[in-house]
Amino acid sequence: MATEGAVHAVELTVNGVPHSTTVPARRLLVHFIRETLGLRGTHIGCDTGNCGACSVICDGQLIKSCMMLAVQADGCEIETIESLGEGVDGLDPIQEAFKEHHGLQCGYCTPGIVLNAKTLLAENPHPSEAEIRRALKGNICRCTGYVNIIRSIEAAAAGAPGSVTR
Amino acid sequence: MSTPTGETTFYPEVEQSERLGAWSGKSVPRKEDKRLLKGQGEFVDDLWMHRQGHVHFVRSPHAHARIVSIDVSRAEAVPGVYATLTGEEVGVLQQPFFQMAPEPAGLMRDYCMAVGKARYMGEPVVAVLAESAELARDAAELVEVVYEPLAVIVDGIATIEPDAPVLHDEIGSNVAWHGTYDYGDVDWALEHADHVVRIDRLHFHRFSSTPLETTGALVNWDPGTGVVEFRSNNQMPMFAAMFIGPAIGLGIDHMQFSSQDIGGGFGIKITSYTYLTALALLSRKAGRPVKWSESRWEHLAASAHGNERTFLDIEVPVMSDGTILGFKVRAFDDAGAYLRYEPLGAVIWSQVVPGNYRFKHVRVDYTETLTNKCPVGPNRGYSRLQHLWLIERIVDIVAKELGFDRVALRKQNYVQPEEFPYETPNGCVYDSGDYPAMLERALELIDYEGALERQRSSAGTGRRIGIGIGSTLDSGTNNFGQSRIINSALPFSGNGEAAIVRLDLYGEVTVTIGTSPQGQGHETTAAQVTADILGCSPDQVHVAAGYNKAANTYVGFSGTYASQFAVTGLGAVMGAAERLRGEIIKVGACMLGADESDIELADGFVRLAANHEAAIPFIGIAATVFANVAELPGELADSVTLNCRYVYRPPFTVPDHETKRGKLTLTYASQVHAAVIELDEETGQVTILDYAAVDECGRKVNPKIVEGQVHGATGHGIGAALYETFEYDSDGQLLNSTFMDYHAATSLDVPHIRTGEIECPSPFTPNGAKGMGEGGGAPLSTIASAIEDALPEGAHIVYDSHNNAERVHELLRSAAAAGPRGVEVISR
Amino acid sequence: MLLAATEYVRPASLEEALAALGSRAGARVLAGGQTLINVLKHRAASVELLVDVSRLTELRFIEVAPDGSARIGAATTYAELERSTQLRAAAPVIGEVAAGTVDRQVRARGTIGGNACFADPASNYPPLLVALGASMEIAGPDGGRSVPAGEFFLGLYRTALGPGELLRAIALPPLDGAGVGYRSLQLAADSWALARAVAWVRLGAAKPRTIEAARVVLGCVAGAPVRATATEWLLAGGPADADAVSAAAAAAGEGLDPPSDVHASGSYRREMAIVMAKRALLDAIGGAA
Amino acid sequence: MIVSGQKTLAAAPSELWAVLSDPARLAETLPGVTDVSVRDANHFSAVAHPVTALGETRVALEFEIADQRPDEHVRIVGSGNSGENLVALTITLDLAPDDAGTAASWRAEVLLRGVLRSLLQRGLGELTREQVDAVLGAGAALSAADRGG
Repeated sequence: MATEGAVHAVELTVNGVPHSTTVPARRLLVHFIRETLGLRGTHIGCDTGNCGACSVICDGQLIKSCMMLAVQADGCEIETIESLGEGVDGLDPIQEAFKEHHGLQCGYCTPGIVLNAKTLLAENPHPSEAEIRRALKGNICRCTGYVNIIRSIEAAAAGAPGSVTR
Repeated sequence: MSTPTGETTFYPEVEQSERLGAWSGKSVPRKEDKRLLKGQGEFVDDLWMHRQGHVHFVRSPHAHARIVSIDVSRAEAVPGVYATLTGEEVGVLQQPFFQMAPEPAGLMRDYCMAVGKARYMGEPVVAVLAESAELARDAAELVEVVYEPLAVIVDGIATIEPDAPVLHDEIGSNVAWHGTYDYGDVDWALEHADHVVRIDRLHFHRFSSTPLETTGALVNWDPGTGVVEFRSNNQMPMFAAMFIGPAIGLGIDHMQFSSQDIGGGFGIKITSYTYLTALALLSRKAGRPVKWSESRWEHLAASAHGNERTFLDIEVPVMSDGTILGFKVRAFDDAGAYLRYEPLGAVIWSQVVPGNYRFKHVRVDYTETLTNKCPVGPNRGYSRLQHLWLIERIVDIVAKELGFDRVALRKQNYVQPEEFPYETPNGCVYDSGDYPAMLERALELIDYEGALERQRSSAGTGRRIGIGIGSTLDSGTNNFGQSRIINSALPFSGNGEAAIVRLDLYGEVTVTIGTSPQGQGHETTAAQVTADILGCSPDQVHVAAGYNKAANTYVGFSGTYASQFAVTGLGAVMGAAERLRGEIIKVGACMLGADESDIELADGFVRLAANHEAAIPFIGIAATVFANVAELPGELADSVTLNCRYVYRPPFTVPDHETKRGKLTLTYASQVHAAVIELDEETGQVTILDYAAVDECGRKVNPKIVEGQVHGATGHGIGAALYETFEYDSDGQLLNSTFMDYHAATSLDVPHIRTGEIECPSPFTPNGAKGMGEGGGAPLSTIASAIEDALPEGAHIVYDSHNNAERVHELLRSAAAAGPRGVEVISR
Repeated sequence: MLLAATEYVRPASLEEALAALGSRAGARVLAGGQTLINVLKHRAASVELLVDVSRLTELRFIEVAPDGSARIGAATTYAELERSTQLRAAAPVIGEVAAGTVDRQVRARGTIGGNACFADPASNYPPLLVALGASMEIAGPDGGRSVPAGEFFLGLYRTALGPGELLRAIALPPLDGAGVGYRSLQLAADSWALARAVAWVRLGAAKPRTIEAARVVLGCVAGAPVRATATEWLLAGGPADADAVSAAAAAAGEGLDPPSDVHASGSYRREMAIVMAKRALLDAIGGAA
Repeated sequence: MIVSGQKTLAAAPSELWAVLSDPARLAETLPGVTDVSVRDANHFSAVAHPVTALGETRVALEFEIADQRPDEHVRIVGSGNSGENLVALTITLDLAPDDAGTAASWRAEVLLRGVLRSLLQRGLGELTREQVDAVLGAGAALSAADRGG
C-alpha cells in the first residue's frame, strides 16, 4: 500500500519546454503539471471530470488533466494557460476579450475556459452562440452564469473587443 | 401581539460625495483580470511552505454513531506519516466553539472534529498528516474506527418529536431556536378579510452555490513565536478568529490570516473555521506547516449547505379588491448537525418581513431544528431567499385562487415608489426603489404580450408554455445588533469596514481594505472611487490584493459577505481618500504658497485652480513629507501622515429584543425577474425560453461588475430551481456527493439572461450605492411561478423550490387526479 | 482525489497487450480512462496493472465497406467517430451519438470500446449497438471470437469479456435503408440519461408503408440494455403510423423494474422509457428509406 | 435499500439448508471470497472480491447466521467495510419444496454508507440481486455435489 507503485520514465513537452523525468503510475497529469512542474494556472475543481478547471491542450486537443495519468502524456505536447500571451504581462486576444467583456469573476475556472475558447476558435473561427454553449459544456463556471464568457468568446471571434467604458 | 412603538424614524440622510463621477459609474476593466487570465492568480492550493505536511481527514460514513474506539497505530507506522489527530485529542486540546444560540441550544459542545459521536455523514473523525497527499490518503485507510451506529433523523420537522433521536445530549432536544415574530394584528386581519387563502405546506430545498474552488488552507503554528498563520480561503476571517481564538486559546495578536485570490465563496467559505482549528492543532502537534485541500465530495458532504426551510399552515388574509393584508405561517428551518453560523438565520430573514409588499400583518412562528445532515452556513441570499420565495409563492397562489391578474396584483400590493423611505412592520427601513417600473421592464424584456400569445397557441401541442415572475430584495449592510433578537446576551451591534489610503514614498497611491473578495472586483472599484477623490487615474492607484491581517487594516466585521462592499468597503475607502486629499491639499498649498481653497487635485497633480502651470506631482508631495520634511513648517509636518485610515460606520441603533423590531439593514437592492418556460407534457422537463433579470441597486460604481453579479446570482438560482439539490436517504446518506449527482448548472442549462436596470440612489449611503450581489434568489420564485402557470387547471400548487422533471411530471398528472391541491380558499 | 498505488504498461501491440492482461488477475484495460480513472480516484475498485491500449493502431481505426457495413476499433475516440465522414455516410447515428457525448474534453480521449466495456446502464452506446445488431469482436489468449451485442452486455458493469480478453472492434451490419432513432431523457439539458431508447426500423416497400422489422432497445432501466420484444412483436408487419407506434411503445414497460436514484424513481423511469421508445420509433420511421 | 426475489433451484430444501446454515459451506457459495475463517457454528469472516468492469472491489465482511429453522428458513447478517465505506446487509431466505426442487424466496436489506452510497445508487439493487442469485446457484451446485458424492 504505502509504496508509490512502479515509477515510469516520461518525456513530454510542456509549453514548448521538453521535460524528461519519472512519475509513479498513479500520478494524475494535473498533479504533475501543478506539483512537479509548478505550473499553478491549471486548477482542480471537482475530482470527477465534470468541471474542466484542469483543462489543458494535449497534442492540439482540449483534455481534462485530472482524467489522464501523467504517464499517459509520455511523448505528448502539452499547452497550459501559462503558454498564452507574451511574457509576464501580455494577453492573448482571447484573454483581452475576457478582460474587456468581464468574462471572469473569481478566475478559478478561467484558465480552463480560456484554453477551451482557444481550441474552439482554432477549429471553428466563427461559432454561433449555440456552438459556443455546446463547446463550453465541460467547463463549469459558478460566478458568471456564462453570459459574459459567451460574450467574450463572440468578441474574440469577431476580433473586436468592445470599448472600455460604456 | 406587538404594535409598532413610537413613530417612524429614518436614518439621517447622508451628504453624498460630489467628487465621484470621472471614474465611478464607468465599466472600467478589472485590475484583477490580468493575473487571473494568465494563471498567475494565487489560490490557496497554490501555496507551499518548507517542511509542509499534507492532511487527509478520515470521515464518518455514519450519519449518527457513537465512536467506540480509534486505532491510528497502523497509520502512524507508515513511513512518511508525520502525525495524526483524533477527536479524543481534540476534546482535550479545544474548548467547544462559542455558541450564539441562547440556552439550551447554547449548551451545544461543538468541536472541530467528531468528539465521542459523529452526527453527520462526512464529519471528520481523524486527521492524518504525511509527506504527500497521496500518502496521507493511503495511511488514512489504515486508521481503524469502531462505530456504534445510532438512530438517524433527517426530517427537519419530525426531529422535534419526542421519539426522535437527540443529536446533542447536553441540549436535550433537537430544537436550536424557537420564537414568534408577530407584527401588526394578523388575527384581526384574518377575521376581517373577505377571503382567507390557506396553503398546507411549502418546502424550500437544501442546496449550495458550491464555489468551484473547494475549501483549503495552509496553516502553520510557529513554535518559536506562538503565532499561528492561517493562509486560507476563508471569506470572513475576523468572524473565524472569533471562534478559533477562544477555542484554542489564541489572542488575535497570535493569529495571522491571509488570502489572495479566492475561487468563489458565496458564503459557503464563512464557516470553514472548524477546519482551520483542526489544522492549527495538527500543526502544533506535528511541529510543521500543514496543508489541506478539500476534495469535491468532502466539500459537498461536509463543508456547508444552504438552509432548508419548511413552511406549514400558511394563512393569507385578502380583501376582494386584491389587497393582501399579510400572512401567518409556521416555519421550520433545518440547520443540520451543528450551529456554526446559526441561529442567525432565525433572524436574518426578518430584514425582509413583507418582501416587496405593503403587508401590514405578519406572524411567523419560527423553529430552527437539528438533524443528522451537514451543518448549514450562509449561502448567497442567506435566510432571506427562503422567506422571499414563500412570499412570491403566496402572491402567485392568491392570484390564481382568487382570479386576480398576477401582474396587476403585484403592482397593487408592492411598496409604491412614492412611499420610500418605507418602514416595514418590524421597523426596517427600505431606502429606495421602484418595483412597478422594474416589473414593467422585466415583462418588456421577455415580450410579455408575445409570450401570452405563444401560451395560447401552444395549447394541445404537448408543449405547455408558462410565464413566471419573481420579485425579491437583496438587503445589504446588516446591523449585527439583530443578533440580539435571537439572543439578548450577544455583544454585537452595528457594522463597519476599515480602509487605509496613503500616499507612499514616491507618490504612489495605495489602498488596503479589510475585505476578502472572491471575484467581486474590489481592487477595481476601490481604485475607481479613490481616483475620483484624489483626481488621478485608477491606474495610479494600487489596491492590495486579497486579505492580509498583518498588512491591511480591519475591524471585527471585516470580510466579504452579505452584499455590502459598495457601502461599507467603499464607504471606508472614500472616507480615507477624503482625509488623504485634505492632507495633500494642506501640503500642496504650503508648497505653492497658496490658500487651500485655491488648490485642486487633477491628473495626479496638486495645482492652483487658477493656474495649472503651478502644479506639484504627487511624488513631490510625498518626497517632501517623507524625505525632505525639514522644508515644511513644523506644525504642518506634525499634522500630516499621508497615511489615512477611516472606518465607515452605518448609523445603526440596537434593535429591540422584546418586540423584535429595529433597523436591521441599511440598503435594499431589489430584483424583479421574469421568465418564459416550456414544459414537455410527457416528461415534465422544463426548458427556459426567455429570461430577464431587472436589478436595482442604487448608484453603480462599475456597471459591468454589477451586471456580472446579476448574471451569477441568476445562474445560481436557476440551477437550484431545476437541477441542484442535496438529498439524503433515511439513513442520513447524502445522495449527491459528487458533481456527477450534484448537477452544477452548465453553459447548456443557464439560458441567455437579458438584464435591465432601474436606478434609485440610496439616500443613506455616501455614494448612493446599495450593496448587491446575493440577488435574493429571484430565479427560484420565478421558475416556480412559471411552472405553476404552465400547469393545467386543477393541478396541485407548486409546493417545492426544487422542481426536477419527475416532480413537474407529478404536478402535471395531479390535474387529472383531482385530489387535494394543497390550497383552499375561505370566503366571507 | 488521489489514486491508490498501481502499475502501468503501454504495450506496443495487441499481442503484447493480451500478454500483459493475462499476466495477472488484477490487470485491467485502460483506454481513454474517462471512467476508469474516476473509479480509481474514488478507490471504488483497485487495479494492480493498467494496460494502456489507447495508442494501439490495431484498436484505433474506422473501416467502412462498400456494402455499408463498418468496423470500428474499440480504442477509437468519440472525437474520431464524430469527425469520420465515411461513418457519417454509412451509420450517421454513431457520430451523432459521439457528438452528444459528455463534452469536448471527454470526447477527445473517451473511446467507444471503453463506453461499451464499462457497461454502465446509463452508457450511451450499449443500447445503440444492440439495436444496430452490432457484433463485438473479442481478442483473447486463445485467439478471437465474436459475440452479438445483444449477448455482450450481461448486467451492471458486466460484459461477456472473460479474464485476459479485451474488446478489439465493433462490427456494424449495413443499415440498408433502415431508420434509426435515438432518444434520451436527460438530467438538465445534457447530463445523466434517466431513460433512453433506441429504435431500428425497416419499412416495407409497399404503400401505405408498413413496418417490416423493428428493434427497440431501452437503456437506464436495468443492468444491461433491454430489448422491448413485446413492442417489436406488436410493430412487425403493422402500419408505420403514430397510433400504431404509441400502442406498441406502451408495451415497452412490461416487466421492467428500473432502479431509482436521486434523479428519478423506478416508476418514472419506466414511464419515460415508453415515451422515449415512442419518440425513437417515430424518428426511425421518419429516417427509414 | 431492500431487494427481494424468487429462484427455483434443483436441490431439495433440506440439502440447500444444510449448505446455507453451515458457515464453512455458506462461505464457499460467496462469489470470489478469500481469507475465510469460521469462528463458531454461527459466525465467520471472509474477504469478498467482487470483480466488475470497474475492477476489483475488496470488502472485508463479518457474517452471522442470525436465526434458522431447519430446512425452511435462514437469516444471514453481514457487515464490513471497503476503504472508508461501510456495508451492512441482512439476507433472509425461505425455502419451500417445489417439483423442480426448491422454491427459494429471498429478501435482502443492504445499507451502504460512505461516498460509494452515492456512486452506486443506481446499481446497488442490481448488484445485490446478482450476488444473492450467485450464492443460491452455488448453494444448489454444492448440494448436487453432495448428492453426487
